[in-house]
Amino acid sequence: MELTGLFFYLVSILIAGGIYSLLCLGLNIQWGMGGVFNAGIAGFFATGAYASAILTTSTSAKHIGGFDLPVLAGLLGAGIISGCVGWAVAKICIRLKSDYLAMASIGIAEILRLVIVNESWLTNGSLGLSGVPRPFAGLASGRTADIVFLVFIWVIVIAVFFFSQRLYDSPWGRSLRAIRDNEQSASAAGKDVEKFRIQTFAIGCAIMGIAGGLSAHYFRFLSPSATDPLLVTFLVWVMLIAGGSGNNRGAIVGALSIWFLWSVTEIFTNRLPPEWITRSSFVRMLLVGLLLQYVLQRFRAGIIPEKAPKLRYSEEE
Amino acid sequence: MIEFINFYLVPGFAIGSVYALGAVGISMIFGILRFAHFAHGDLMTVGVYGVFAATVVFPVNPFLLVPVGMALAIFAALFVDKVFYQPLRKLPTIYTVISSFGVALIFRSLIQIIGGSENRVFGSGIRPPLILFDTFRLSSLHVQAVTTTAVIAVVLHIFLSKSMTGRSMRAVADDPELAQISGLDTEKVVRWTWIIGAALAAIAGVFAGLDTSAHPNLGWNLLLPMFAAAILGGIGKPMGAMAGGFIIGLAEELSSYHWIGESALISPSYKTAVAFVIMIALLIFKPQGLFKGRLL
Amino acid sequence: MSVLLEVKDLTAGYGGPAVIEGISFDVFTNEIAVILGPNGAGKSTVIKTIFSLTNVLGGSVQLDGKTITDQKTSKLVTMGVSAVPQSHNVFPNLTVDENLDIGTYAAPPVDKMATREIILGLFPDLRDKLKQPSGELSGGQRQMVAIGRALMCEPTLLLLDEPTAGLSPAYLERIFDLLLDVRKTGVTILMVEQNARQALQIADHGHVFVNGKNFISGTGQELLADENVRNSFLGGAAS
Amino acid sequence: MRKLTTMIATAALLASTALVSAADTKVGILMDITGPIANFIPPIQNAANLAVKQVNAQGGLLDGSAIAVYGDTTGTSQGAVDAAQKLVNIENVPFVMGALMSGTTIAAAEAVFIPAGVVQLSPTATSPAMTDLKDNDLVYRIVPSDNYQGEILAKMVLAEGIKKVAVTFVNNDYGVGIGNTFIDAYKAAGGEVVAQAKHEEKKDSYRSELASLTKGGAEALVVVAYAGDSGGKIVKQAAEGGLFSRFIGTDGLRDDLLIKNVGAEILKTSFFSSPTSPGDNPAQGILHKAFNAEYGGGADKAFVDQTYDATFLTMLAIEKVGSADRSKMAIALRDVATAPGIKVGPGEWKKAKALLSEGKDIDYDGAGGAYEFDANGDVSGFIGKFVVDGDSYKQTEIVE
Repeated sequence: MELTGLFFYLVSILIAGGIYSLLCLGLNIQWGMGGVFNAGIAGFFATGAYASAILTTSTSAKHIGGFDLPVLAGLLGAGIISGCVGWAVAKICIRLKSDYLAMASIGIAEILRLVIVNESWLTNGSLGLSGVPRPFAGLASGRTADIVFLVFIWVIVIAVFFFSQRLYDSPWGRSLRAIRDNEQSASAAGKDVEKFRIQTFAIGCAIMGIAGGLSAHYFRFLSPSATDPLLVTFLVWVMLIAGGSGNNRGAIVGALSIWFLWSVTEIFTNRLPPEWITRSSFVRMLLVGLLLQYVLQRFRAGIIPEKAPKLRYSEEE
Repeated sequence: MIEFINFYLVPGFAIGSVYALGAVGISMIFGILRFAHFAHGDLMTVGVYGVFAATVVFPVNPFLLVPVGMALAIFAALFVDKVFYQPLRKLPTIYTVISSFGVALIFRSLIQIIGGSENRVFGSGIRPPLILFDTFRLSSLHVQAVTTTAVIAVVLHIFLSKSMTGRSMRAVADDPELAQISGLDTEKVVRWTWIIGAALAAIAGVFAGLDTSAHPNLGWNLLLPMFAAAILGGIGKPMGAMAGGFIIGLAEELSSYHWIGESALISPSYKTAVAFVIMIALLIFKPQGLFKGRLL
Repeated sequence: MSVLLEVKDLTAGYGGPAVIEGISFDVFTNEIAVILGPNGAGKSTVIKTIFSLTNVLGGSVQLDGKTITDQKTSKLVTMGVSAVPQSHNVFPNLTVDENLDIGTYAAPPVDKMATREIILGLFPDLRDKLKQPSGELSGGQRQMVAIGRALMCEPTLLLLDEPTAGLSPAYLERIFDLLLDVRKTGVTILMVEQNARQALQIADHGHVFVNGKNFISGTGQELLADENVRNSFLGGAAS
Repeated sequence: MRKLTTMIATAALLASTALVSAADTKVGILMDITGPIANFIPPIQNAANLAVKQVNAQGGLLDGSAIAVYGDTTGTSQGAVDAAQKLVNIENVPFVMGALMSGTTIAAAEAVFIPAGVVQLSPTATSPAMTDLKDNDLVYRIVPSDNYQGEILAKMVLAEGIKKVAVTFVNNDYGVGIGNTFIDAYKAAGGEVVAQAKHEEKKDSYRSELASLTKGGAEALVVVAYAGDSGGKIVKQAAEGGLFSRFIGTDGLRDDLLIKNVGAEILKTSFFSSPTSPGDNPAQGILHKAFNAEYGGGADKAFVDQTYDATFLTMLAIEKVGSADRSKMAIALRDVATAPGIKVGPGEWKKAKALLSEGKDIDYDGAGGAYEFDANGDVSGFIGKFVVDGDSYKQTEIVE
């Protein structure tokens, strides 16, 4: 294990961790601040990834677009398109109670996935889009390009982080938390609960879309196998819960630490004795499953719990 | 018409019976323990592999060994409930939902570590269909699946409406707080929920495994349509979930029938989407499900 | 008269700060006792605490001389305590008959059919609705099902949380009359009520709480006559 | 917990140093072990392990043993990139064999291997997109692109005198690639595709798809899918329903599992295309014999030949370079795989090692073909025609 290798591994963990941090920040706006249960994260992630990839690749005979736009425009487009999809979904589903909303959003994510796989005029179907550009590709080549991309990602993460912080403390954020903690009294206080929840959902989805776009630029190639839909949704939830929902710093810390654990388990399972070589990947999945139970039972309040006192209401009369 | 019955309607009922049996457990767990059990599909797989392991030891008709699979699934369900779900019961449901997702990973990886990840077939060769009146071609397995499901539905209905445990289960699904105030033994109800849910999941898994082949992703791949079925039938309504399962199964198959003109109404690639569109439409317009389940 | 239930210095809450502090009162065998107070006084909390549904922070509750503060709710049912919550007090998808049946599971009565007959005698309205899901009944009928369910295990103490909430005045009278009938069968009743005047008319004792603390206790007649109580809770002078 | 973690970590690292002595060389193997194609993996993993085992039994790699280090892509691009990063940066492998699915292969190449300058050799990735990668001559594969097998299959079907077919293909890169090429080539050569349907993987019933495929009176059904998933189910359900009696498949379907599943009787008139080696190639027989002796069967599973060959080639290239120097691997791979040179085949590590140490040029001809790389790192290869023979397959013809 040489040091430069270790360094570049760390870079890759931080890149993936940065993408997950964005997803977590998006989910934190929806769940941590607004109490909206989104279980279709992967759908909005994929929408953003395809939006950005289609906008920034060069023309192709096989699918729509190839607009050859700069990466930033692609990411902006990813945010807008995912946000709009999120808004439309919220418009239809937001009245549902939490668990039903979760089910509906899983269904919508699955429908989005099927559209991506089947509508090859739009997405080139299962063959995927290749040649997705990286931002500032001219600055560095080879592995050092990853460092440029790392900086690029974290600039965005930090920008979104400050945006979320502002949002959290703004009157809008305060109203949102009031709704989260007690919908009835908030609506009695004259808040348009539904409108607030739709806005939260759309903003969260837009951020998830940007995360998706970034992943497309990182892989440079996008196909329906970019992520396992249920797995990515689940991972992001674990990250937010582990980090401390309702807290933006917690969302980032949770994303980084869970992704780190997820990734390094393989290094350990690869050290199993040779008889286990064909099973080491399953041992890893087992380990991840058990580790998760441990996190849930021991870190249930999150590594960094929400600091601002919740707007408590008396449970009585 | 004959084509419609042979290739759309009957397969729809057959896959529907798999969904139906799986959805009963999901619906009851959702109703009584109040969380979406993501490990339910993998519980099915556990049952299938139990049967499979038994066929290696006792080479008889796999149907005779289904109780082994049921027992294994029940044991697995009770074990994970005790160790993983119970400590989280007082927390918001999202914790248990995530935990169940982790349990799904645990089940699947254990199956792969112990049983390997290859496809396994229960029996070789194709099963010639039963041909009735020279026109209806029915797979005997499908007939078995649908009749077994029907029998289970009747037995389950009697159990839920007549027995003390069954009524307690429905009571807890209806209103857990009131059930507690009425002094019902909620832990016993929870236990029975797992027992019934896991046993039916194992049976469903065996039908799915016999129809095609058994592999570690078998149950996981069936999970989403089963959720749709459970929601369709109304949360906490086992009989509703049964009906929901058949509706989803039929909708998936019938949506690609050439109702209008020559080509399929909806491309078969969108089969799964059909199930979800139905589910979402129902959630919006009739959130208690078709059979007045509990609103969460 | 012997004391059936003795509440002493009871302090309890829901995990946060205490909602009731140092509450004390006695309930005598075979009486109707009523708990009164303004909104937020902790009335329901008292009932819930007796029934072990809250966190007890201090003090004790004794039933027939035995401390029950640390017993589980399901155990209390077998000890002869039954409760009817204010709302959500029936299983809406279960039929009336099934609802009544549920009442017998925790503490089976000696003769189930006989008890059922007695209860249907008390609530004749329910007799021809037995096969109907109780969610389809009117509010008053639901209240009867709820009380009936609670009586099916032949309790010695019946706890009622605002049994008349949301009912029309006509039904309110009927429920109160029914409670008097229930008492005749030998059941002690402790209830929370908003309709203070009517409640005190049928109550043997009343206990008024304010801000989670004892305010005043006395017989129904004493409280009806008390000036403080009249001004604060009975809407001025007695008519 | 912290204590426990530290202990596990230390134990694991100790174990790793115990296993890998300084002279040993790690061989990176990237596979989609968990995830959607998990059920195809065991024989493929066995094939890779067999190659490593044979190398170690016959003198080892360089001055020590070869150690297979697996990365699991979890069947997703994201997992592939993560696993590839670990192979390149933590395990420090000189060369990577894999991945299997085109999506994971391309993502790992684009995001990791090409920037890091590590050569990658995929045994199975068939996507045409790989041909056009700007890969600095780092990405290779030993299966022909989808386009090739699709075109050959079209010729084969017409040569059988079949003029009207129905086509169904699985909706992933494999199915869509071959399926579309087949349809275009078949139509261009005068055949008629009377019905076609793309289908989703992992469903339990394909009867409705099949019902729509029967329209138009096709003489045979062309199935481009895997025997272990939708392909096997489609053949079985079509046979059970009496919808088709003749099936034409690709290498994904040509699997013993299919025969086990539906029985040889049904497949009497069926034939299959699969990448193969030219002429009367004994290499395949040798490999299959060794494989079945080691694992008790399964040599005929899809992609066993290619995976074994790719792993063997990987180690030949490392041996040729004489060290773990990543920058020389590409040239070495071309050297050992392509003619001219003294022929070596599966299992002949000792011979190859001796020749290389003498500085001779070698040319590996594997069980799955001769592997002559073109400028893009693709092979043209040969496609064989297979029919069912007992509970296995028999090659009857080779089409170039």
